[in-house]
Amino acid sequence: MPIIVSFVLLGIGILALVLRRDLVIKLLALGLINGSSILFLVGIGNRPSARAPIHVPGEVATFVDPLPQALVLSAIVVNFAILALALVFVMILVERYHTTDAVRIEVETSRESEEEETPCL
Amino acid sequence: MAGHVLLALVPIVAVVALTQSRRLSAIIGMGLLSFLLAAAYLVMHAPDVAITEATIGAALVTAIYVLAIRRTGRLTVVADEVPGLLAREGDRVVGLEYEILRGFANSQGLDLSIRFVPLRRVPWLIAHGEADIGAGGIIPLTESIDPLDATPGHLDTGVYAFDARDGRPTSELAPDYDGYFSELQSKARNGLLSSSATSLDLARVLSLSRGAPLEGLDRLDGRHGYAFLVSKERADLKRELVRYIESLRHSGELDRLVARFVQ
Amino acid sequence: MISRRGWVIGSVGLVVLFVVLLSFTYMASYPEPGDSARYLAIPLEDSGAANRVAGIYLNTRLFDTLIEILVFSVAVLGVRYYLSHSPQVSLPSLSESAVVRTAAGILGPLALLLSAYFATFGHISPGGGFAAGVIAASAVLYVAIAQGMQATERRLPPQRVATAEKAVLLFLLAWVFLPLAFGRAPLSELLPRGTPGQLLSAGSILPYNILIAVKVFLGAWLVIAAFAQHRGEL
Amino acid sequence: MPLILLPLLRFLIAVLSISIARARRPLAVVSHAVDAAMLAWLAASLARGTPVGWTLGSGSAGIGISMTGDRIGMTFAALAWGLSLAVNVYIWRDRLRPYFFLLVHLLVGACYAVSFTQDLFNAYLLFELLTLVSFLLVGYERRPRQIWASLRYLILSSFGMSVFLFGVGIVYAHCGTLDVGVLRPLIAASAGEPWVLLAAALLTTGIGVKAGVFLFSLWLPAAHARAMPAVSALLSGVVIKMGVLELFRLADVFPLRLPLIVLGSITGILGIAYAVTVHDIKKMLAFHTLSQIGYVLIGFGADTPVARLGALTYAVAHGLFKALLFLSAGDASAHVGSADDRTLTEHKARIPRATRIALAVGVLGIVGLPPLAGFDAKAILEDGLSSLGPRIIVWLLSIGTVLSFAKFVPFLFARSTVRAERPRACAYAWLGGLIVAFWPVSVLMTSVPLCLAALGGMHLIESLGSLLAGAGLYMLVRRRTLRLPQAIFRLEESPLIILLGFFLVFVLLFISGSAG
Repeated sequence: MPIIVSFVLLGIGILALVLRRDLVIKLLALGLINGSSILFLVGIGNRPSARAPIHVPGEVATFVDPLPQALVLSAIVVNFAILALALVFVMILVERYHTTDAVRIEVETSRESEEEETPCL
Repeated sequence: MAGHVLLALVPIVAVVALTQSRRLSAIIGMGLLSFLLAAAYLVMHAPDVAITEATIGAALVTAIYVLAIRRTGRLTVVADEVPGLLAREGDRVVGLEYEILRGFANSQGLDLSIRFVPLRRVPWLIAHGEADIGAGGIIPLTESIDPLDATPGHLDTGVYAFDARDGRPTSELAPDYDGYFSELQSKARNGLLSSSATSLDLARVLSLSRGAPLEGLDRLDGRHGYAFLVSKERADLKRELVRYIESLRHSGELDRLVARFVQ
Repeated sequence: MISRRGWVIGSVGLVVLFVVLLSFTYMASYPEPGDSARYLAIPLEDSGAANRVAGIYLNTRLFDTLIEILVFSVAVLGVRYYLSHSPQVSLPSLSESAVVRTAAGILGPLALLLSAYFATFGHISPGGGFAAGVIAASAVLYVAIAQGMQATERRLPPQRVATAEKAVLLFLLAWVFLPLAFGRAPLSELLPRGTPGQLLSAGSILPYNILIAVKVFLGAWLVIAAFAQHRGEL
Repeated sequence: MPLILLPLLRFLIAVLSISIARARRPLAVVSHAVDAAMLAWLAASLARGTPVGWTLGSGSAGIGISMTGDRIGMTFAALAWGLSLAVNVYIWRDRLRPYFFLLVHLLVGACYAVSFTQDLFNAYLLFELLTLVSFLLVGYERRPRQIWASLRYLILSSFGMSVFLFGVGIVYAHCGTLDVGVLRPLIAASAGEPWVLLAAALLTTGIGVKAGVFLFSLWLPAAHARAMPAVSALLSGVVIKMGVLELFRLADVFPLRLPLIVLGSITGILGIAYAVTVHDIKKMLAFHTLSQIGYVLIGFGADTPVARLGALTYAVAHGLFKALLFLSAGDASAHVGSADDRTLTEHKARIPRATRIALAVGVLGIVGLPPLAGFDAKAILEDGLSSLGPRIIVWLLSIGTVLSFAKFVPFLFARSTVRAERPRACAYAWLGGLIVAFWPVSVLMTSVPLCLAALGGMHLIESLGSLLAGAGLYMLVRRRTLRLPQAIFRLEESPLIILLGFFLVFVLLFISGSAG
């Protein structure tokens, strides 16, 4: 179940990334794509009848696989880092072009010639 | 079971969130999705991941998005500093025009941001779309100064001019002040005010004359009023702003504000 | 040129095909759950952390965590570098209403408490340094909502916070290199493992958690403060 | 131990150079010296036949992160060191913030770690670090076009790395380990199973986005062309190579033979086609990064030991001359004020002499004039190709390279009125020297008989033949203008093209799986 959901989320994310023109929405879609890979990793470690991988003294139990969980912790932080930086760049672009429409920014950037290009702010 | 329900909800929330046309709704939707995922991780025996996802994915990321695009937009005001109208006091901004603009921004659901710039830069910034409204002791001589539009005055004032120079009539130069208010202040202290400004309005004269008496100033004839500047292309913004000021005047709030800040 | 409609249909078709292919191929050879739990075969005493995730995160795969912290630091630096050039917005105050302010005033200390718990008990219960740091940063955000951004920034000046952040990062790296002085490879464990489940156990995981919490707290606060100061006109 | 010390020391120096800004130049000197010593020690133990290994965490295989100083890793780490030295010399007198040095050191440290790491997830994290650092480096000057190119790069890379992570997850779900060395027998045992196909296709797609493979890395031309020259040199020279290296590692585990050859051919041919049609020389160099990656992939896909060694050698050779070309082209366009080849020809006197010599050496290296780097590496690679198809493609690529670089000839000969700055000239001398004297270097990387065979008469004739053919073709087509579709480079289309590439890889894997 989590596996299939993660694939579906990946699909939704890609579609939004492709079809929505607003850069902020594109970033949200990217966040969803990254989140889907995290759900997938947690999903493969999951076992229905197992317990969270934290030992309680005196108890014996089967645990779910802790490794994907540990990997995912790093992945979440990396995704946050990417998102924060991407958002900063979007803000800079907005200050310059007064739009978040990716298509319009594309047109504007290709219109500007290298010579008259000035550093942003 | 609870896990399955949570997981089934996630794609639905994702589709709803990503098809929103308002960015804020989309962001809040994705924040909600992160919380759902965190809950699902908890059910899937991954408490560490759930905590991290809830704190970073849901809280921190959403906070940063919202900070980056707080509310739906921003009302950018460029202004010269004038005590009583719009001036910094410590880390706050106070004054009559500030109160008007803040109320206006609130009524429009916009977020107010004020940039202090020299007065002569104000018209240029508005005309080039760098800011929405110009404020800070602006006294338009006519109602429209192409490509800008002025609102009807919200407070009557007087204009004082130094003796004419260069043979030009002083009234033409009336709105041309130079630099920040602090610059004027230091010039006034050194008695050099007339070299940088050709004319001054009542609010500036009052606050400058506290330091040293101002000499050589003549009051100009005619009615003058403080107003806001907007771009001609923003007719809707002007209409809303005028309507807001009118409503303030009708309710008597404007008089109260004037009494509080100017007299 | 392809019409907008054809474009939408084409991309939806492609993506649906992708998802279906992914699901079917994955299901065609469904892995036996439990095949993979090799890590559980390692005795608990290897890292000494009752929380196995923390044991992997900060012992077996410490190098990963180090890189992750570097990624985070680079992001903090990048955010500050790029935003330092965009115009500052003078914010009168973040607070909206008295209710919000009071709630924020109460939530702030609570969040700090929770953060301290997560950092110190990360090796025996869920939590860990990263979440702790982020929670602490959000606690400061609550304080900022209650008392205004300027007041908070005066108490935690970004310049000094940035210096402290670098210092903590250096300290963390120094800790990583410390085993070298004892003739062991960097990143290896020096402290005794102790009894799993007790507060003072699991070797370096506890100090790492606290260091990471401080580091992440400072970094996350810098990011939040930078975004609050220079909000884009989106 | 030096394996882990190499990246860790770089990370430490990165943080130190931003904490103590004044010490950043001495720190750079020290770090290069120490790295050189450690690399030499590692190379010596590799030459003795016992590659150094290092494992974090407990001993049993497949648990914890392990690193190996094998031939592939050593080659790429040495390349990273050489280019890092060149770039640090190049920017010696530039007024850059400590922040820039931090990024460069982090980039090099991450490259070392990617070179040695055997762990798939560790590679994922290192690639994300590389992505972030190069993203910030591309946008360093904050020009709007840089920012936009850089943002597209970040979004597509991040998307690609998520796809990679899916692949990592599938591998882990079935094998319970992420160590490439441990995975190899496990995957060989279950060859042809659906999950192997899926994992291989996902991992290849994800890495393809970082490795400069045409269908996947469509962000590359803009990002590499618009960055500062020093940054472009590093990105084209080593960062792309890290993706290639990871593809090599994957090809060791998964049956990627056919996909690599096909992707290599597509990358090479389309890269050349776009390179021929642009006038902006920096953009042209960026497209050539793609075309040259084509050679490397074909070589590695050919799956003979000699071709693999050739691919490795070519990757190093390409790193050297592409870095030299980016550095000198950036300098030239800074002096002239434009990167358009026609403007450069018009104002060619403004290009310093050292820069023009560097450009000439780089061009001769890339077009494969004997006995420079390009010729030598290409000859070793061709010796390893067993079938005719790849040989023909390699030959076509050589002609195409000559054809596109013929644009450079008009501004290479002039009487300069300006002198190059000394640090720049030193960097050129270091890279150019390596390119000219590449033969001994390639002996170190491969073996004496192979390198002697590369100097054979057939190769000489072939290389001169392709030079003549390319030059002749240039005479024929230079008046024509040709516009290729530019829409594929947009942010909207790129993810879909990546998906198409995924399908292609999947189908190719399926074909080669059922055929074998």
